[in-house]
Amino acid sequence: MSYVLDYYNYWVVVFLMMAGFYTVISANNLVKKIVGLNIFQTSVFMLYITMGKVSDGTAPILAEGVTQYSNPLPHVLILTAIVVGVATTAVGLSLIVRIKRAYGTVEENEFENKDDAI
Amino acid sequence: MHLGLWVVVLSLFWLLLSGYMQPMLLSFGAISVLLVVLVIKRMANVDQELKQVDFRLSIFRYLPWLLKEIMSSSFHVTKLIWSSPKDLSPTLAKISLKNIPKEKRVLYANSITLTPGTLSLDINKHEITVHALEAASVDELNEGAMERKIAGLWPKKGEEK
Amino acid sequence: MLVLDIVSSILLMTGIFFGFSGAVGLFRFPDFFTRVHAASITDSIAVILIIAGLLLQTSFDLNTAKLMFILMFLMITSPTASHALAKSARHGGLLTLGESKQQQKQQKEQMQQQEAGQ
Amino acid sequence: MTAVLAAVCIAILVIMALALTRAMKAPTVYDRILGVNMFGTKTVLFIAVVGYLMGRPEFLDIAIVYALINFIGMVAVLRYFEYTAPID
Amino acid sequence: MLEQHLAILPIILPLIAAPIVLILGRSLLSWGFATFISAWACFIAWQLLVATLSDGVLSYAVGGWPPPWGIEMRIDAANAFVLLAVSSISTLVLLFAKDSIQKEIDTSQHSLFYTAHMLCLAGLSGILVTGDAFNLFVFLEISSLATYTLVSLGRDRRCLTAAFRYLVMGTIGATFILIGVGMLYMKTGTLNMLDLSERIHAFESNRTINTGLAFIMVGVSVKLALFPLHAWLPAAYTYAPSAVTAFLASTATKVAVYVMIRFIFTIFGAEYVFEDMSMDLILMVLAVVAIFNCSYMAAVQSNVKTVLAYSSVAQIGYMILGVSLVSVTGLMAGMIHIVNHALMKGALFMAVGAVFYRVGSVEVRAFNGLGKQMPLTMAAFTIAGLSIIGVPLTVGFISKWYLVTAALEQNHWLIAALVLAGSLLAIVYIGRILEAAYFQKPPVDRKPVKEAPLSMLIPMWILVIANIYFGVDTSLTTEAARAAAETLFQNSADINALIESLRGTKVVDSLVSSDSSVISDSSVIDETHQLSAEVAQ
Amino acid sequence: MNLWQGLEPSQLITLSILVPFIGALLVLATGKAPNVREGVTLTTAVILFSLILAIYDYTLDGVAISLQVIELFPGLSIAFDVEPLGVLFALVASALWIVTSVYAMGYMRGNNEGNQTRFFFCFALAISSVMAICFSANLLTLFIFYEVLTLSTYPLVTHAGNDAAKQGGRTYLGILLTTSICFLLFAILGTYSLTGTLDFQAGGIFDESHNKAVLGLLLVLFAFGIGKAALMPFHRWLPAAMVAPTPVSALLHAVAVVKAGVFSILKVVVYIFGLDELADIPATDFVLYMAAATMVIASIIALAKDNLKARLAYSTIAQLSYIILGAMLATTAGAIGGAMHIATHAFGKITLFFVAGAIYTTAHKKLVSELDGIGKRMPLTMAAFTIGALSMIGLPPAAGFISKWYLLLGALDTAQWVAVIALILSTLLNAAYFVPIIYAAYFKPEKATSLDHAHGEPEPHGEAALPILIPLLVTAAMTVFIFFNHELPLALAKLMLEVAP
Ligand code: NA
Ligand code: NA
Repeated sequence: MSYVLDYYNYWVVVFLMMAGFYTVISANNLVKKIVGLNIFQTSVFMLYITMGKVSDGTAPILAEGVTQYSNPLPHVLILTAIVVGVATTAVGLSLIVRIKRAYGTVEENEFENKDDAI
Repeated sequence: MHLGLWVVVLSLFWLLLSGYMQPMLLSFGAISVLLVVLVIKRMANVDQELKQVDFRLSIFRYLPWLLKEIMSSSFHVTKLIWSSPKDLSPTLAKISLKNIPKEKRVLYANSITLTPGTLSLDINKHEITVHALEAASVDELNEGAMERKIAGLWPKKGEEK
Repeated sequence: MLVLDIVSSILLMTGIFFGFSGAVGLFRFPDFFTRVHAASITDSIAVILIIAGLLLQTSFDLNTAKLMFILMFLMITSPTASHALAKSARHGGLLTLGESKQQQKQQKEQMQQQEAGQ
Repeated sequence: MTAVLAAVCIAILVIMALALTRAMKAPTVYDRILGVNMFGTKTVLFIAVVGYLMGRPEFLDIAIVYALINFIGMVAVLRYFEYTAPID
Repeated sequence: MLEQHLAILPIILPLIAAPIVLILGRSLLSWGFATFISAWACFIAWQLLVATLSDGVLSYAVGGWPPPWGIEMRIDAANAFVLLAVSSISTLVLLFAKDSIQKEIDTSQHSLFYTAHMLCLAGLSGILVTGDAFNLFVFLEISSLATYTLVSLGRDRRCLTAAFRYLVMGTIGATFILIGVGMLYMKTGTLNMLDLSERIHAFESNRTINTGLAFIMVGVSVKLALFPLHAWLPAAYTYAPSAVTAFLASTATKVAVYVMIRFIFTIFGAEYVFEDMSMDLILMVLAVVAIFNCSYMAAVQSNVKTVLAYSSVAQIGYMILGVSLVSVTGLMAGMIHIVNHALMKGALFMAVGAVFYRVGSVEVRAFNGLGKQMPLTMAAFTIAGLSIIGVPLTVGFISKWYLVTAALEQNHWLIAALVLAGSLLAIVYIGRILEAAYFQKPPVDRKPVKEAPLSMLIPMWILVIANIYFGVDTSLTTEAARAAAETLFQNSADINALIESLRGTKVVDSLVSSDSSVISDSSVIDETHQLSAEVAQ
Repeated sequence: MNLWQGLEPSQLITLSILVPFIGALLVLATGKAPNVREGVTLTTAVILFSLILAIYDYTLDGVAISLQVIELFPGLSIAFDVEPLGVLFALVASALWIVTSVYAMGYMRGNNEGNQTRFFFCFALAISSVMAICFSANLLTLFIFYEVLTLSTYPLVTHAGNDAAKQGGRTYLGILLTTSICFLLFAILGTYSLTGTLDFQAGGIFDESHNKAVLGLLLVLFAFGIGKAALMPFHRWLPAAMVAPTPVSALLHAVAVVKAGVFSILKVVVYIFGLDELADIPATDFVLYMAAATMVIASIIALAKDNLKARLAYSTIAQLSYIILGAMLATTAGAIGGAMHIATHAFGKITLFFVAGAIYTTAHKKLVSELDGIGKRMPLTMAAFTIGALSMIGLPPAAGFISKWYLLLGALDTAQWVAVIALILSTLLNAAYFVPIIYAAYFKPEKATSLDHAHGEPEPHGEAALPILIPLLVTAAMTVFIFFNHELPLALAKLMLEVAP
């Protein structure tokens, strides 16, 4: 039981990761797939943030009177990763817009019927 | 809203978030504000709705009254939640807008929504469709206390001088 | 200081009470439109009270301004969001409680008429 | 004071949990969005209170950013659902 | 001044060029500029290769921040070699694209194509050059995002769904890599590849690092389309414009293979990955299955681009097989095949692009009678096809020779036999197309087609001649590949030796000269590097 | 006799490969003018023959000639080296190219074949790669040009371009590439990984230290991997290639392709394994039995074939196994017999194919059963056929007798009774399927064929046109000539076992 509690942050990450992954795989609607993808990515962001935690360290925002900070590097990295994620989402959504125009639907099973997909 | 006002508001916003007064950071702020204003300028041409929002400092005269309204109606709705919500008889009503100048309608509709118990559903040139938890709330609105408060906030356009 | 803390605590607690009431209202109210009213309690009075409670915790500085900004921002945006949501629901064809009761009544009458006709 | 703030935090978390429950399970899609919106605004409050609880009022910046994102996200979702959402 | 920053120019040049290309807008202008930049990057890659072959490793600290705090660009024989291949192919593809995209991409989107191409090139170069694990992820995503865009530029609407699937798979793969890198960082407190490798070995067997390895391997496998994670590739390659396919098929997946090699040999160390984790067996089995399954799939397709796409997955199997043999020769075979396959597939897809340009279709049926009508294009296709099969005097033979030699060196007789047997399937899928071209009459309802324009034939034939030239004069490719393989293995060996010594003594000299931004060092542990690890823990 | 005194000997090798290659390019260039094109072919063939004669002179004088072109892999080059067996094969191939060229001109024009430029181009290309095979100094070089030969003859096999040709081409390419990639290349790489070299050396490169079982496996891989030697069960490509025009069959059966196969086997046996080492490998007997079985089975199949070219094709399969059998005897006599048989079979078989082509061109007959009485209309042609058949059976005064004699000697030497019986049985079978043809041609009355029924009476024809007739007479004469002057090839064959390549 203590094992479960000690690593609670990982369980959260794993839960989100699986939820996102499941959504990506199972969703029929492309927008939902993108949502799943975002959840999936976000779980990783959380993984990074939680591992930057230093015990007794506070948020790495410079302030007077604070001496113990958490590791700021993961935060910096994840800022970059978030930008990458947003860019991916943007490209994904714009693709969905074009798919909607070309096929008239964003439901995967519907446009699969329209093409002899390979 | 005038672009100059936007510059002031955005600069204040930047300072609010940053809090630093170093020249480099301030110049970054200036650049950002400039960029945003440029975007707004473009948008204002596209989006006419922006012109319908009028903002004056005299709004602060109205806020205490609104706060009081919110307080009282919150108590009322809370009572409803804890007492017997199943017996509610919500009503739909149309509130006339003829006394409210165009640029204050947003404020009016928002105020209606902000006060618990009433909710503006739809708005057009002549009236607001309001959803109310109780018929009494609609009557209250029709009595026009809020209407008068808002209408009297600042002079209508053209009457300014 | 102590007085300020006590007042602040009372404000916070009262805010929480309203917020909690609103959340309960989400479950107890009979239809979507009435539930929007319940939610708007948490968006208005609860927010005002909690922010006010926090304001008492600050000396007059940048944080005060930030809190004021948050309050102002929420005051403007949450009714806008509620309105937009209700409007969407309306356009989506969702009926209010009164309307749906009326509809049910009509259906019942139609059924009775049909039975009578037979 | 810390105890009060901590209690407030927990209470807000409870409210958030209720909102989240609503977001996951509700009779109509609009109820869910309502839950999500409520969750968002309460998160803003939560971040603000946590900042005071932990003695880091700098968190207010995060609260502001969150409020902005929440509102924009809300509007985007509503634009998407305005004419398309089915009533289930 | 440029001399000093040589290491980062291959990234910076296309990155700066991308928005300029977009602004230039008009098709011909943006084409000229993009081609010029690509050729310049190619020239720089050549200089870098020469420099690394003579001076060893080049290290460049971005922004003057010494590693491990700053991002390090690290160039050795291995990445200089692949960098040269990528930038050369990019230049040739751009030359080819000028006419090719006229028929395959809307005119309004031409400058968008060149912009995305530049971004993709910048990303790929970044992946190759960087010495920072997280930075690698960022560059991977820059190139991937550009790739999704490029794939979606096609005129067939199926390119949209292909691009979308590619995006979903690619993002999952990249996120897996991110997770893996995060786990390594969690345990070691560094992201610098060199530092990582040193610290990973301080842990004998650690669950976090094992998991990190697994995530990274899966993530990279998606990106390089290793069987069975290749599902995104055939559709993406089929419906993307031909110039895009030619570029992607000959560079993008190869760079991903390179990433896998980097992670295995430079970061984790061959001993750890293969002996402790038995990754070699998994890779070997997957590679062999890829070769047979995907060659078979290639043989039953009706669209020539799909045929070649499946063939690519099979060929990736050969590369991974080389890696999985855990020897200098095997790794060398893998590295050689990275470059050689780029030459073959580049030429093949260009030929297919030329056929589309003239005939308007790339079904196998569309090739009927082209042997007479487009003799030069089909001759190019034939020679490159023979190269895929592995016929002597082409580069394909050289790759296969080293691969089988490597397998026999390790006494994997069965693997050697399977590699050779796999070539037979290549005969089938290439043969079908050649039969159509040379033995079938052109369809009666088709107007007689002309030979492809020179702007397409020239880059195509440069690649074809390279196929033959490097199949006969193998000194350049094999020397570079051997140097690369030895460097990588040396890294692995150094790591082990250092770890042994570290466990005994703790004193290591610091050799970082922080005043200059260019540090040329061998693999030396800086005690200063460990500072960030302490900060992290 | 040496017309090329001024040249460095090593340049002769370069020239002997480049001359047919340049010839091929010139053929392509002059394709629009058929007469010039054929002139180019003939001139090239004659020049090549003179080059090979010069090399032959040097070889008999004991001058070592070698040439290294480029290092393909560390320590492994594309390199050439003249040794007697290669000279023998080169002599045969270059001499026959001249006659075949003349014959091909007559045949291709006589039958109004299309794509003649491509035909002569590929033909010259094939000869070029054969020269490279002849002089290859190591297995790598041999393999490379072995594959080039396969690919350059593929368009010849599928010359007609119809479905039958396509099907035949598939079988041809399929079997030859499959065996060469799966078995031969594998054996080469295995050899390389065991010994670290692929150079042909006198006495072989294997020694006592190598595992006999592994060597046995390699031997089997080589024997089946060299698919051009048509050891059963990988023989199907040869009958399948019968769809090609007759000059191509001549190229395949006599001049180049199958000879390249058995030549490679001899090279591997003599210079990679070494006869001594070979005798110690148990698997040698297995290959020998396979060869013996191929000899007998192919002869029986030939007996059943009514199509003349098919019968000749199966005859070739049987005759090739003579050479393999000779090599597997692992004795001096056996190896000499095998080497000699390359030359003797070449002249005999090319005569037979030329005859088949001559009959097809003039009388449009393909089947053995249609040949009754044809000896009266085409007496010279059928005389040449008789000589070719005698050579196949192994009777004097035809060249085949000499090589068979040595093979039999070798078999008796090693007391390989299976080989002895197979040789005798095969000889009897050869006689059984050739003699009836000769008998019918001369002594049976001509009967009306289905083709002739349209006219109501036999189609009147005489001998074939001169460009067809002269080559077949020349090759028939050569078959007899070699019988009487067998010292010439014999010297080379004996030298093969003495001189290091
Ligand atoms: Na995201
Ligand atoms: Na309200």
